[in-house]
Amino acid sequence: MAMLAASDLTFGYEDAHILSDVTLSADRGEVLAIIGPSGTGKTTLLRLLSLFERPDAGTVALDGEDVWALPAEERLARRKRLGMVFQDRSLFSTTVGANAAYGLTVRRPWRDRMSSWLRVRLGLDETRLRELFATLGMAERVPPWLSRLTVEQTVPDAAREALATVGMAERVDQRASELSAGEAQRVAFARALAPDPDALLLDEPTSNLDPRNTALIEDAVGDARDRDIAVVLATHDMDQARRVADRVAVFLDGTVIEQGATDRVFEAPGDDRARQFVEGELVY
Amino acid sequence: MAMLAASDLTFGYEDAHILSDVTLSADRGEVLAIIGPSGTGKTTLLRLLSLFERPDAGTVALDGEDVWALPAEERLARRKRLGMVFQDRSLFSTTVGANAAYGLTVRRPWRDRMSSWLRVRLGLDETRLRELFATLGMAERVPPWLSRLTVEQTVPDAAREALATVGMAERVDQRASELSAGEAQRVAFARALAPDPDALLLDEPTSNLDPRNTALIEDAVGDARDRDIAVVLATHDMDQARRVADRVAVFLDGTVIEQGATDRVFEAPGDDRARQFVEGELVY
Amino acid sequence: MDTAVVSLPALPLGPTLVPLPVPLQGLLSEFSLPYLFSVARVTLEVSLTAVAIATVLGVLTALALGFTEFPGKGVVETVVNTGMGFPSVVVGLAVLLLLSNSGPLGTFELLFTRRAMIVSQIVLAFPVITSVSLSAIEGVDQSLRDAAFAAGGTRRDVQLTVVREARYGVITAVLAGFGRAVSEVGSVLIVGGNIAIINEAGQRESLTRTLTTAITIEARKGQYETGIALGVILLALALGVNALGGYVKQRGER
Amino acid sequence: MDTAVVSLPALPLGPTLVPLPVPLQGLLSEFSLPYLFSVARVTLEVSLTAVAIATVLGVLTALALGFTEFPGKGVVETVVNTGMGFPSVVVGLAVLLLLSNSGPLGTFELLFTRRAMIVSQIVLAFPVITSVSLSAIEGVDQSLRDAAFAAGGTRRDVQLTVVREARYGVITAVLAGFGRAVSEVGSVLIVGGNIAIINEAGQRESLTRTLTTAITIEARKGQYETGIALGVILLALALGVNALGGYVKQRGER
Amino acid sequence: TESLGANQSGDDGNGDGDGSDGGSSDVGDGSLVLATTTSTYDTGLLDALNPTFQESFGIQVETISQGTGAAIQTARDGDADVILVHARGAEDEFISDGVGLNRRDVMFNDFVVVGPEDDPAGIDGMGSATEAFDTIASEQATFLSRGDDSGTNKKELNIWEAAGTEPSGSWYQETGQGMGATLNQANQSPGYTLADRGTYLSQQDEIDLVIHVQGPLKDGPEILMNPYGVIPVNPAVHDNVNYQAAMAYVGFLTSPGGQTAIEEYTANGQQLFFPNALADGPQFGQYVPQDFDGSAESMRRAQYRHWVDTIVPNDY
Ligand SMILES: Nc1ncnc2c1ncn2[C@@H]1O[C@H](COP(=O)(O)OP(=O)(O)OP(=O)(O)O)[C@@H](O)[C@H]1O
Ligand SMILES: Nc1ncnc2c1ncn2[C@@H]1O[C@H](COP(=O)(O)OP(=O)(O)OP(=O)(O)O)[C@@H](O)[C@H]1O
Ligand SMILES: [Mg+2]
Ligand SMILES: [Mg+2]
Repeated sequence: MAMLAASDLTFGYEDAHILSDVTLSADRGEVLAIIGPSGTGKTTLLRLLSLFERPDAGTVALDGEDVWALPAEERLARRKRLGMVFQDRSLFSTTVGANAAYGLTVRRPWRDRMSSWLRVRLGLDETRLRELFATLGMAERVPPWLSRLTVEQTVPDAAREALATVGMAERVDQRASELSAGEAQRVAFARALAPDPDALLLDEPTSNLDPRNTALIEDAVGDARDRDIAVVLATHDMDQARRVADRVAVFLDGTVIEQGATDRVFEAPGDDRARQFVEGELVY
Repeated sequence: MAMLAASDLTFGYEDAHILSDVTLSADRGEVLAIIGPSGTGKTTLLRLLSLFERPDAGTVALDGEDVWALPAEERLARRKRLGMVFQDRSLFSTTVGANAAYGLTVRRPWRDRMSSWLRVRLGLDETRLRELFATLGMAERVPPWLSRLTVEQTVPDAAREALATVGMAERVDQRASELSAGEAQRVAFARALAPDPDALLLDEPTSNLDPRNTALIEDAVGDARDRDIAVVLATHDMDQARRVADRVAVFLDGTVIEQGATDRVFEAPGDDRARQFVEGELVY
Repeated sequence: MDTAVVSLPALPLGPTLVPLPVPLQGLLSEFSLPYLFSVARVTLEVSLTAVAIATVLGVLTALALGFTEFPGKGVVETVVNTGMGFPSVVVGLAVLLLLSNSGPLGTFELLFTRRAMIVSQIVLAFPVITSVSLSAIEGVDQSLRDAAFAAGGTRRDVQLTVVREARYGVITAVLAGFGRAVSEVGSVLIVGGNIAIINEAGQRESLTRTLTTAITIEARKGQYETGIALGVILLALALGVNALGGYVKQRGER
Repeated sequence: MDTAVVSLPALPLGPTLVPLPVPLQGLLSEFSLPYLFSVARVTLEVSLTAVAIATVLGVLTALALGFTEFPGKGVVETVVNTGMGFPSVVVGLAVLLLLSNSGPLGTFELLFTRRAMIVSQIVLAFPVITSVSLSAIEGVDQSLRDAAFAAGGTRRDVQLTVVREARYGVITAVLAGFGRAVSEVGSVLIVGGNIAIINEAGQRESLTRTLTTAITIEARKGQYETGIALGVILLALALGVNALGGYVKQRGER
Repeated sequence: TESLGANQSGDDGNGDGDGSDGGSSDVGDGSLVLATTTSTYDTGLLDALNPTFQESFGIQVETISQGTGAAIQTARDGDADVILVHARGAEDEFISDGVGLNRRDVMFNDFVVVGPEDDPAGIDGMGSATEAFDTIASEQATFLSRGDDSGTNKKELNIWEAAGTEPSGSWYQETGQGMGATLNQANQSPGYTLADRGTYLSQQDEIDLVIHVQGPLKDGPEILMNPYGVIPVNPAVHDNVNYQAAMAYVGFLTSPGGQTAIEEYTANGQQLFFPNALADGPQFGQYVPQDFDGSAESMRRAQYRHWVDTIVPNDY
């Protein structure tokens, strides 16, 4: 059963109809590329797949479960298994490390988070607190949860690893607002990757990257596929789609005009407009 | 003499040194492409060329004049001859039309702008005002500037034309915040193009565009060159550089490691790291 | 059945709900309609004028602060923020000492006039409008300032654009300043003198009496209900002004 | 040379500059230091407690409003904005009617206590904190909310992140609320009663007297300079609180 | 010996004569700024009096009701033309400083000791205010003091002094507010307080306090008397004041018409103020300091003796 599946999705904003009858799916260990001209609805589709918007009609299913039929908390639990990278990188105004760690942080229980926040803010850790209790003559009354304090780091290992994957390991302490566009894009990718999601939704993740950094990201996508993650990749770069995608869906005017194995779509597209598009001729 | 010229530019932020000894120039009717890995200082260079930042050392010259040696008003006058498109599109939260017209608006004298603002806000135009004066029995006291009122449109023709160039003519009245990434990028391009500048500074203007829309922009760049505009184009797309640039400068770690005619740089780069970069092998 | 009828008046809500019309009756017997109008007119005239002037000054100051970096900036911001806690009585006293006949500006004979009230309300509204506008202006993305600058905008154009982008916050600032001005009583009491006269027609008419100072008279007399009724009228006026602000805000969204 | 010496005292600035030390002397003779401290302590205790509570309520309300769209939202926002113009005297009267012996909450004997003052200051600070926070929260880019949501954040996480991003504005909101609370006099006078006692040590001590209400006494007495001197002390306290706010703001920048 | 009269203030800048500056020569011009205490304004008395004055003189009266201290300060600063207050000590100082002149008695009423109906200290019906205060202090019953240096507050402190008690403890609470607010507060607390009869009567409907010790109007002790005076501001000190209008106002208040209007003014069905500007016998002096004690002699002789006592050096 497909990890991520959309069937007969229809969606529009107040005064604009965007998507009609979109049916597609991505399985675990599969990369699905979404290609199509600018403004055709790729981003909108990814927003629907990552449960930002509720479809006007049709279903979004994770592992076969219609998510919008689930109660809210269930849906939240499902949503935590997804990772999404936006086209406009949108980093939080904090450090690179905290950005990369964000997804991990919000997945932790509140008590943990608060204790860790306090620890970082007040500069407290186990040793210090034990000393404090000892000074107060209450060494034996140290609460049991104290030992958990030191386990944590300001930036967890998983976040550091994700940053290393995109070549930004050295920049953990830099402010995110000081990054170049390409650097920010890589951090945003690391942020989605760090919690090790079951599915990755990538909206043109290499749009601001040079060939070498593009290759880094593409390698990471390949690794993700090998770790049995389902990847949906919206891209305007035909070559990239060819390189990394197992299957391709071609969008035009908010609907899928062609869908299939990558080679087939590029070599022998069934739809004429799809052929025009992949050959770069389509005029609209 | 070169329209835009940087010589021995050195620049850094408080705690980070970014550019060292950058010397390059773009002539009227010439497209200079800046290529280089992510975070190497391309955007920073464009900010210096468009007079956002003052160099720590070295000069930025327009038509041979060192701009930072000029008094502030003179510099402003020079700056109005430049058009810049940012990597992060940054549209104003208003309509597409008003965004495209922005550069034209700020180039108009204040009296004009205010009368036009009033006219649009209050729904006044010449006919209406003439009627009003007539009703008040002061038909002959109509001020002479009244006839100028009707000449203006909410969105001037130049802005509409620029929008048409990038295929966004139909969207003048849409709110900019509702655009897709690629659409916004095209509007930002139109905004820079509309005032018909002497030089265009483009920071990865097609990063979010599919091949067909990329071609639209590249054609517009070609047209600009034919109209004797100097174009500086930062791009991570080697093919794009090959397609549109007359000359190419390769950046690495904030300095120019290779510079010359496009063919020469791509076919026979003098610098080894430049060769590695254009062939997509450079590891950093 | 009988018990039910009997128990109804014992509802705890009864006594709190019933008195409402009484103060309004009292209000209308004590405050003739023309008098009430004159008090409301003075209130609006003083507060709106003060806020208009404070808005111009405050937004310009906020822009000046938001567009420059200098070593003591944090200190200046703290001082402006502190100004939001300027007690109105003190402002009143300071303005009084300035405008009094024995003060440096005594020759202008401004004490106990609406102009004096406007001056002190400007002093009160200015820091609020400046602080809140400044935080709105600082909230506008640097990239938008850059875009305005890149499009050939002068410093003034960039500032105008930033204010446009921050309009929601700037309007909130103006409304907060208006709230501060229209609700305060300490300074207008002192520098305005809370004067009402009996005019030619034998009608009482406000010269420098605002709704808030009229309320304090009632409070002083123990006429709490009348005071609250006047307060409701004041809030109705304020609601009108705020609705206008909300409308502007909404139109601005376009 | 002689003429120059003679003309100096005639400088118009002379009389305004000279009196400054005099009221301070008067202040210290009239206000014993322990008394002054007790008044300052009551001022800070009441205002800081009220602002702390109003901040929690206000920011939560702002988040609730900033994160939902519903038909009457504009109306609710207008009402909250109007609340910034709530005259403190009216708030005082309303709280008085509630807490008075004959009022619905009379049994709690809260009238003329610091708790009552805190209640009325909460009412005053709440709309200011809500409005200004709301405008800061609305100013946070939608894309950042989306990013927090996309990273698996619950509604609460997203709200927390938005408050973090809007911290500059939220702190301004809190400082504006503090300014409103610490500077107001109308309501604390009515519900607190401005009570000072002579304690066993024969020292005057504040029970419900704040700096602002102490200032009004001076104003009533015509002791304008002493009033202004007390105002300066109040501003010094407010400056301290604001400097703390500025520090938090700055640390938050990291 | 103390120096008398307005001429002792060394105002050398005002040599050009008093009150004769162009604008104020016509009584019918402009307006009159009256600074007064809250008790005259909040009782509604002035609203009843002033229209008649306006009608006959064509002068608009702008009334500023403040505390007595602030009213006198306003006049001292030259921001008011005339004051109507009740604090003899401060009034005398105002006059001896040369800022006010031509004081006239206008009316009087008295102070009363009010408190909760159940009278926890048990002072009801006492004929002596000092005794009542003493009892309150020893019972530690809540007492609310104005604590604002107003006429009422000064009177209260006099009584404590006369009673030989220095009040302290949490039962003795200073409100620092006006009479109306203090009465309300005493009503809520509940507690005792000293009030002027006028304010008490006008507020009687809103509060549950009752009079426990009457003032001299109802056979109470003399210490509780409360006289009001009107004083114009000296135009030689503040040349901007409208002296003509101020004097016209003094004349109006002390005229038979004005006095009758005061007499006829009632609140809650009771007379609040008793006019005393007109005497049955001849009245030659206009200003008599409060410590003047000549009630038994004829006014003219008494005054002459007072002058001799105070002006002529002892060793003459
Ligand atoms: N305000 C700042 N303070 C410190 N460092 C900064 C600041 N702004 C940018 N930088 C750093 O300067 C370097 C160059 O940035 P720049 O944006 O010029 O790169 P770029 O070549 O445009 O990269 P990209 O291709 O990713 O857009 C980056 O490493 C970035 O982190
Ligand atoms: N809030 C909105 N209200 C109305 N229309 C919207 C809104 N958001 C997006 N649209 C429109 O929906 C269409 C699809 O947008 P979307 O962002 O999905 O395109 P896209 O395929 O991702 O394009 P690109 O390649 O340029 O990113 C666009 O034409 C856009 O103008
Ligand atoms: Mg998109
Ligand atoms: Mg860049």
